[in-house]
Amino acid sequence: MKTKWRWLYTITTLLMVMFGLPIIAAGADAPVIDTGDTAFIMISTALVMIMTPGLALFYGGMVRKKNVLGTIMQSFACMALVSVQWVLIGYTIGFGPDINHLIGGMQWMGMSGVTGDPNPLYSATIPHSVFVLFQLMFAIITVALISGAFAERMRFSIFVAFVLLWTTFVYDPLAHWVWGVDGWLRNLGALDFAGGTVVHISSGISGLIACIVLGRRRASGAEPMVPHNLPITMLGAGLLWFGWFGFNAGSALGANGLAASAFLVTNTCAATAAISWAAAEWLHHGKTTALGVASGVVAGLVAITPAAGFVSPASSILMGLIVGPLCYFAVSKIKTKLGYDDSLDAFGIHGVGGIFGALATGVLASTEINPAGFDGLLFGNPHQLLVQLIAVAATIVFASTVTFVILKVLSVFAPLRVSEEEEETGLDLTQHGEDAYSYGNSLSIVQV
Amino acid sequence: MKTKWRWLYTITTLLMVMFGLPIIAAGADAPVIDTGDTAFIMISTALVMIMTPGLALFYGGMVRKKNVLGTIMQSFACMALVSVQWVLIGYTIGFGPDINHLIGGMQWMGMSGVTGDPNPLYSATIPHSVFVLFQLMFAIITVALISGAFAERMRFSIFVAFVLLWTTFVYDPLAHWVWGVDGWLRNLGALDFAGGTVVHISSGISGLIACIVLGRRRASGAEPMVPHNLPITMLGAGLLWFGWFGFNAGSALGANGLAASAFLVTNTCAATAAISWAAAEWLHHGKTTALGVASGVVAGLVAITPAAGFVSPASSILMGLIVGPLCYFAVSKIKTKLGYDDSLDAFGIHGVGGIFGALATGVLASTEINPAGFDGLLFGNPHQLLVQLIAVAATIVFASTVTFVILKVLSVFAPLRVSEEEEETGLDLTQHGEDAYSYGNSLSIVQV
Amino acid sequence: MKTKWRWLYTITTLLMVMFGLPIIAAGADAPVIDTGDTAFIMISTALVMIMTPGLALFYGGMVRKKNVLGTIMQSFACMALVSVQWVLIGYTIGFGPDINHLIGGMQWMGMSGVTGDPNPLYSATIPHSVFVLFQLMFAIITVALISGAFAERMRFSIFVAFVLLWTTFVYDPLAHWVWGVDGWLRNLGALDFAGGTVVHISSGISGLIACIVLGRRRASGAEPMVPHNLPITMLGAGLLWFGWFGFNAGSALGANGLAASAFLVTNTCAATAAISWAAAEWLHHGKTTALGVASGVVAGLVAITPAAGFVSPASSILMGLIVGPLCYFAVSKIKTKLGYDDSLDAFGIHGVGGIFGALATGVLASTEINPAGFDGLLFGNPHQLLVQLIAVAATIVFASTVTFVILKVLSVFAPLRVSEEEEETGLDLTQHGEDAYSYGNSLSIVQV
Amino acid sequence: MKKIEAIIRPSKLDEVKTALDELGIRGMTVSDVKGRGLQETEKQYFRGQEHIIDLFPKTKLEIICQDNSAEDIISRILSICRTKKKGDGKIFIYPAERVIRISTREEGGAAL
Amino acid sequence: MKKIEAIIRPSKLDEVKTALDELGIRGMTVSDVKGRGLQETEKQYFRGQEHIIDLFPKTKLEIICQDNSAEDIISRILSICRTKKKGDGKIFIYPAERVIRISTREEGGAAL
Amino acid sequence: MKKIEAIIRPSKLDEVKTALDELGIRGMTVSDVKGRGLQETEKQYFRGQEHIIDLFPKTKLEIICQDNSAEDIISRILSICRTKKKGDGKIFIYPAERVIRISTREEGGAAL
Ligand SMILES: Nc1ncnc2c1ncn2[C@@H]1O[C@H](COP(=O)(O)OP(=O)(O)O)[C@@H](O)[C@H]1O
Ligand SMILES: Nc1ncnc2c1ncn2[C@@H]1O[C@H](COP(=O)(O)OP(=O)(O)O)[C@@H](O)[C@H]1O
Ligand SMILES: Nc1ncnc2c1ncn2[C@@H]1O[C@H](COP(=O)(O)OP(=O)(O)O)[C@@H](O)[C@H]1O
Repeated sequence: MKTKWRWLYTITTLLMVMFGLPIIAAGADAPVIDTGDTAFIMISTALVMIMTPGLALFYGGMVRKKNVLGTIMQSFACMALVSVQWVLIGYTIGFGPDINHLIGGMQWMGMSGVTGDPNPLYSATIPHSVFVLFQLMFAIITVALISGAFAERMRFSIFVAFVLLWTTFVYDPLAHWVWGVDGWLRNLGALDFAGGTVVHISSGISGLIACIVLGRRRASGAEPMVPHNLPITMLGAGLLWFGWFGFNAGSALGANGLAASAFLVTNTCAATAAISWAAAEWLHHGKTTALGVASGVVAGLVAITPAAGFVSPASSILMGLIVGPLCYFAVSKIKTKLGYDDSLDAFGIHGVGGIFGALATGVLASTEINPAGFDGLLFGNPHQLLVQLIAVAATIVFASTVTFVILKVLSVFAPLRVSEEEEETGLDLTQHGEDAYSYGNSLSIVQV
Repeated sequence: MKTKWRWLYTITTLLMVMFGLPIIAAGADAPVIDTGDTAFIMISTALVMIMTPGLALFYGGMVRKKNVLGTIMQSFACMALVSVQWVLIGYTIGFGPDINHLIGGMQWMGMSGVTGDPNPLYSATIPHSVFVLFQLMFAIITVALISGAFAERMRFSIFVAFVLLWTTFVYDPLAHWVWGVDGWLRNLGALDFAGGTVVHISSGISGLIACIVLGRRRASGAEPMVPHNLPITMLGAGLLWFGWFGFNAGSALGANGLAASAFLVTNTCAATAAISWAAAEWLHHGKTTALGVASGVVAGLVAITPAAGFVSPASSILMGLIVGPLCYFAVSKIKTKLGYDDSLDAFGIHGVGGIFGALATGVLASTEINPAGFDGLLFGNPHQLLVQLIAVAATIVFASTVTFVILKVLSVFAPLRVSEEEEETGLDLTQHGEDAYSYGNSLSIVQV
Repeated sequence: MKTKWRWLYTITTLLMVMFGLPIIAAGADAPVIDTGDTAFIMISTALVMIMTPGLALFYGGMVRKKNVLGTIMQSFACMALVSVQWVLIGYTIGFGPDINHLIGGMQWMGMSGVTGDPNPLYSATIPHSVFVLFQLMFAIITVALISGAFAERMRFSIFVAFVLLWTTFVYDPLAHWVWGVDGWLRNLGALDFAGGTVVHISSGISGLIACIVLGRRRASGAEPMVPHNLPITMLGAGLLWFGWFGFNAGSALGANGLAASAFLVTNTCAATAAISWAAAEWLHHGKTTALGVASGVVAGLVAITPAAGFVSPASSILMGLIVGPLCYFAVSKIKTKLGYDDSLDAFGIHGVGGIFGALATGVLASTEINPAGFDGLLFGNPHQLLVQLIAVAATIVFASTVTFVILKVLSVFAPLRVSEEEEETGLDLTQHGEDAYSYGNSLSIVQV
Repeated sequence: MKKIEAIIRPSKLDEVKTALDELGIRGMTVSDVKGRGLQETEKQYFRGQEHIIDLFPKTKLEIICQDNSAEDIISRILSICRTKKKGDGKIFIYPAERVIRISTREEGGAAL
Repeated sequence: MKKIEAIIRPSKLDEVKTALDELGIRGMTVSDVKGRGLQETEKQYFRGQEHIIDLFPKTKLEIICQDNSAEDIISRILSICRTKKKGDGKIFIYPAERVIRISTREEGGAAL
Repeated sequence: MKKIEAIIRPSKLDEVKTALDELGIRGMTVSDVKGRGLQETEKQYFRGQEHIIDLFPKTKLEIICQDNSAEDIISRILSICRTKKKGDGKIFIYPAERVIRISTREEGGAAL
């Protein structure tokens, strides 16, 4: 049967070539894997994966010595827990067949039906399982980002429960709204290239809620809470920058001009924001700090995330120039003023930078860069800014409400925070029975 | 001449297109490089390469401060030594034309005849030299893994000799048995996707033998031997996880659905094993440790290595659930019970996890995942488990015997261990004349 | 219009296939992106990018504790500053339409005209913007390398100015000379596969000039200047080695046999040089150090850089054998003898190794490896060595002169060095208002 | 003159510094030590091996002062560092014979 | 009261702790120091530059005790730490005037 | 016997070691401490939050010596460490009662 009609296919193909039609269109019902695209997205997946250990170092270096393992553990726990949750239900909630524009159906539960063939709904040239993996890495880092807000005080068992609930009830639905076929924000035309709303606003705002619900860290006297190891924070920032190329360029889902464009603006915005943050510090107190440059890099990467596939290099410079001082202002002034204890500035950088990026996308997006996108305000389409505003608002309302509910429910079962004494001793010892460093000549412990 | 007949080739090609035959088949005698596959394997090679520095950190963080450089040096020495040995003779011993199903011939000695064209025996779509490089990185990390077993006590000169002998007389033949064309275990039908036997069982069991031959570390009194820097151990675990994607997915030797499948089960098994190890600890003593999660990740990655291209996501979850507690039991109970001093648990994790993985492959392999493989016990083919058992047993017997002989021979020429005094002072100073850290205000040394 | 003539194009294409002509040639006016090549170069770009954070650690671990952030900041500042400079003017100065064989024109200023389509002048199968990004990463690390020469004493504001001036007036023109279409050294036939002259000689020699102009570090008494954290130096070396695969193999600008060849010799030369450096140390004072192995790796990578696409594995072994002892001699003997204070041996390794590599390329290059190159002295073409000598000499003269002028000009506006007191306190505190580590129980600071 | 040596909880250092500032006592030397007394041990685990911590991180404060200011200093330290739980620390007093300020070569009370 | 200050090899700390436990002496303060005496230097190399180590890592043990328990403590430390090789360390004894337990304000013998 | 305790700038340690070597004084114990006196504070910034450093890194040198060598040692230290700027440090002298060399059980002058 098959061979009998093969000639017809072949002739059609040849005719199509002759008439200059793209062959891929004809093959839409049987999409073919492109090895270059597949190589690119698999490696991009690995790059996004290494961002979470990078985040672990970035955050881990910023806390006090006694909490470094507790902080790193939160990132690793996200990697372990979300990897399993995603395969079981997370992916299908996010990307399964749409239900009411709100959530995906259970078709791909437990990876059933996910094969090495492409799923042309999302990516016609790479295996479906590669798409699953690529998206998984986004789910992991999103919930890991939140942990910066309540660093140095949450009980580990609560954290585990929080991660599972949050990724299921906040991340997965949000991913569906924005990226899922027939998700309502996608249908509305909201632009979010690589996760400004889904990843950064959602984690930033949830962090804010969580740090308010948990309350400030306790400090006897004026005990300062200063980074204990900035070199590993800098390394973490380097790994984040590195992995973010996979995050943003990979979001083109192919090794093409769009990916290249996203790559270019990602790097440019990160660099510009590092400079503009450092400049803001310098104007404020006369020094440019290493932590400031690292923070500026991250702020720039956050801001460009939703915009990466839609804006020009010039726009990315503009965004970088604004987001650096903006986030610096948020973490150095607003936080102190309002008095919440967003320990490592998950909200101040990811929340604020993410909101800015999502709105800036509504202004600076250009169909010249990406014909599949929309023009922004600057290119004559004020409507897009409105759409972005709606997406931002929806994300804020949804994420903060559900986060609040999750924490309140959890607090019924057990205290969210470690005790005062445990906080003084540190998470490493009290939550994990470990000491991060043993640099001394004289050891403090004896084997039993 | 060439041009004269070119038209024939062209017409044939066109005809073949017309008859729907895959061109690649026709070109079997002159295989064509696929840039996507090549890109994927070259980058995977880089990913596998970074695993060894990752291992250096993973191990380095676990030893006492005075031995950290000595430990890191062992991994770097493997990178330097095996890279040269491989190019000269290692590769051709492993993958050269078969001699008696036991060893490869000398055809590719010194890379003679290895070019940028594919070698269709192993990989028809990538340059032969890429295959050489990819396999090299496996050879490097395998011998580096062993160093965890006898950490903190081997003389560096002995280590150098050991590496060269072991990689030549254990690794290279084993690679031939399992992966070489006409290798006896390959002919037998043993499944080892990315190195369960060749890499993990061989290194684990050799480590066990070595640590017994060398004897326990000396400790005056109850001096505890605790990790001196767990954050770098966690970073090392992150880099291992990252690089393992190249290790396992890259073993598909192309950017295709099989690679994607291997990638997915690799990540899932690592994550599940992290959870199951942590759960085992928690049941045992009530805490989940960072080192435990990192160890679980590695155990999961080890277990899935032989199985990666053959099992489903569900199977990988099952494997992860088992291997975590299994290895935890090995390192926390069996080791203490039997009294060998496998310092960093090279055997407890790579040996035990590798054996489990190889056998589990015989149970859970499925031709639905990979038609080029075989079904396992669970899919109606008990024979496969027997084959896997033979492969495991052969590896154990061969690796342990040769390791024992190598060490005994070496001990004729020089002591294997550092002296008691050197052990107290530490490897860094006595073997390498260096101090890893100089954190104090007051320096201890004077320039001469 | 366009569609009207489409049939002609299609027929021509078909005819060409029939006549066996390579389509790519015909399509020169509309070159097609190869996804495999594009994937490879985008990821290679990321690999080269991570080299600079790697360098930050490599250098950062070698300085004293009080200067580690200052040192890391210099690398991060290069990433931020050069990223923006490149997009604005750097790229077009280097690769824009030739002006007098000396410099590129302003055509691509601010990325105008740089799109996702290939620029066949440099790379016909990848988006132009990918080429821009790949080259950017080279520009970043080159100027970052220099910072090793004057580590621990330059004022940060001067450093910022120096970076901007040096990259614009030294790097960008040099890149044009050697790699730009119609650059005079390129026209002359100078071989520099991945940057022996442009990257290593230029940075090494500029470092030498800079450290002489700035003068020695001040040390009260015999205060030794020893590495404060060698494990992060080793990690840095690992990341450099890892990223260098992107650097050298990526310079083939495609995922092909040439890239594979470059990859192979890169790894082999790095490994051999590590061994030969360690052997030199061992002969000299009886120990092989971790820092020595790391330094040997870097020396080997430097030496092979210009040669990577032109020499055989055997040649790379020879180069590695020589460059290790050569650079060891430079850093341990010549430096002490001549008395300049090249703090971290930017000249001793990159300058000396780069000069050696560039000349060795003139001896060992072979058209059998790369038909697009030339034969070297050993293969009967002594002329090539002369050309390489000219390239080396031109780079030395140009880079050292302009570096000298830049520093002298800057010193008119402000002192280049920190004050004696600041040097004693350290760069971290005086230049950046930060302390890298806070490991103690008792904190030294109070929040205001 | 006296040397007052107080072994305290690290978290109390800041408050003690402030309190002594109020007394006009600025000079002090601080170091990280580990110690044990009645404080109870805690456990650590490495790959299932149990260890007990029997030296706890403490901060050592050394203040050399005139005989007559000793009592004030001691009572300040006591009032701040006393949580009444084990592990609060100890204060030791030793005789001191001489003190010299290096920058000025001043001795005795003038050097404090 | 006396202050016993012993500078010992770090590797001996564990045994000393156990031995003193047996004497019923639990309170002690431990710190990392570097020191030199007769112990011979070792060499370090950084990129071919030779350095000599002339301060060795040591552990300082401070025990404040009643006059009459001093002798016991000293002889225990001596018997454990003495390997007869250079670098074994030193024991210094100083007078102490007062000791206060912060948690209870107890003084003197009761505070030990 | 005396115990000389000098709190000096870390950068002066090398010179002091050499100078004491010349005096034939080799035995010493060195440790890292932090301290404050008249030295002025510096500022640190973390994400815009200003902190002041009010404990500075110092090196503590402890030398136990015979009464009659004390003066020499002190004057050497003074002459090297004195830059006349705040932060030069202090020297404290305490009485010491006994000293024992562990390796030989020698006591007193023979043990130094
Ligand atoms: N006899 C002693 N000699 C020296 N230091 C001591 C002594 N007793 C206690 N310390 C120090 O005082 C610290 C606080 O002691 P702590 O645990 O509170 O016990 P206590 O309850 O006896 O005061 C200890 O950690 C130790 O550093
Ligand atoms: N005179 C001294 N004053 C202070 N500390 C000393 C003195 N002599 C020795 N020490 C300390 O005792 C430690 C052990 O000394 P050691 O090297 O064993 O020399 P010795 O053989 O003289 O005892 C030294 O490292 C140093 O910390
Ligand atoms: N009264 C004191 N008791 C203990 N240590 C002191 C005292 N005064 C000063 N120091 C120590 O001496 C160091 C040097 O003091 P410094 O800042 O030079 O002040 P001064 O100018 O008073 O000498 C301080 O950092 C501190 O460690």
